[in-house]
Amino acid sequence: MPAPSTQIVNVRVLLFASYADRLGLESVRVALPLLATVGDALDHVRTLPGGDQIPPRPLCAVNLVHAGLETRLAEGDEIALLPPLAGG
Amino acid sequence: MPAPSTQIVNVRVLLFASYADRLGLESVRVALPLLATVGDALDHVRTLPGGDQIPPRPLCAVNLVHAGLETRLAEGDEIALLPPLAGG
Amino acid sequence: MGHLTAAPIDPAVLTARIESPAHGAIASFVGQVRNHHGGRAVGRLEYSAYGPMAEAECQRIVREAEAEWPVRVALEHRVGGLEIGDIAVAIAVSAPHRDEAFAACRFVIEAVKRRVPIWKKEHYLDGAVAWVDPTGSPLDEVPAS
Amino acid sequence: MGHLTAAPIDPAVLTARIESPAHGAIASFVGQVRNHHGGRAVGRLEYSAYGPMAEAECQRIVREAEAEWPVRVALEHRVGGLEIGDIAVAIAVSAPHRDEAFAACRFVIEAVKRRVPIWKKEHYLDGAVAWVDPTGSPLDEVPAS
Repeated sequence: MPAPSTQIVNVRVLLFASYADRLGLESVRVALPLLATVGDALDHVRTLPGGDQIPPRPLCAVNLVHAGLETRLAEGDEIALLPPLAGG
Repeated sequence: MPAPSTQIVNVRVLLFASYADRLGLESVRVALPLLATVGDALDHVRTLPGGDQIPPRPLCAVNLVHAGLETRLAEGDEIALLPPLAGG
Repeated sequence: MGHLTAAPIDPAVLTARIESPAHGAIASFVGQVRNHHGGRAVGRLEYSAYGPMAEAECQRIVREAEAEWPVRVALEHRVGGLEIGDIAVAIAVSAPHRDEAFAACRFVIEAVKRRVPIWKKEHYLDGAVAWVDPTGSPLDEVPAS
Repeated sequence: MGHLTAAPIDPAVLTARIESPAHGAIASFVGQVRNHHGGRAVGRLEYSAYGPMAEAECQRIVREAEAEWPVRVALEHRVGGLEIGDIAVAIAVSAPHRDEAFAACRFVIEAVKRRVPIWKKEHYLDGAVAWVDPTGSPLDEVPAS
């Protein structure tokens, strides 16, 4: 049986603009089971106070690249939940 | 029978760029019969020395506006024979 | 890097960066802060960004354009507080011919809007403030107090 | 009038002329003298025009664009002698939104090329001189003596 530490991925979830305002925070550390996805990290954030204001399928990124909810996470990944973009 | 002067339209034909170079002139005064067209003025210019180098259907203008060969001329009109445009 | 800037953008500086004696065509786009949005008078606005990703995404967009067309591309997006008439984004594209310059310029602004993580908070003259959602109405409006 | 100029063109001056606090988008096009044409090294060139008609046609083109889209258009075309890199034509278009700005800017440059009576004489580095015919090859080439 592998050591418990190998069963977990520690990631950071960043929140921006309206999402950061809704939850009152810009960054959350989350520990997820091995093989967890962006969707799993999102599900966790949506359980936080104000998290229900984040839509079920927001724009997401992993390590500075746009990524779908099915994207598998690795130790140390930086996940970003992106409100509707309004640059340009 | 009307006076001869009413039977004639006096126009000026302007030549530019390669056309002016070919004929060695920039402007010709032409007297044409009443009801003459741009095409008639062109036919006259093409009989001048070097005039055969002007194509049979060049771009033309009358009084600063693009015009077809069939355009009827009036006394004092300024006709322009325009080589292929190369602005921009 | 350097696609994001907190300082005023000068389109002439971008153009100078991409000029070339072999390139006859330069197409440019500038986005400025308008004095209205959705029928409401805007006083000023703030752009915030996910900085590292916005820089990376801008760089990817420029590289994609330069791979697709024979062009040189300069792109800057302002962040922080802006007033009416300030330049929010500027793009300059040089190419041998205008078709490529226009196509690449259009590609870049569309990609910036769709892909670069930047957000806009509008401050209306009536005192209200809202995050702008180009896909719908303003989000999370805080009414004038 | 004033769409034709013998002085160097400054795109920033054109942009300043059409900016508006209600217009969020500015699309621009600049045509510059390239150092080659048809595989040949160009040293300099001369633009000559049928001045009064070129002015009138530029004005008609600007009015057509401003009638077709909610835009403001500035247009200048240089005449006389130009060196490599000099600006031959510049167009700046402001609009509430980018679709209109791009569409009108493209319309104006296409119309200028198709309708404005201006001609270009290229002086090649090998000493030859030719009137340029965009519909075919250079016309009336005078070989290097």
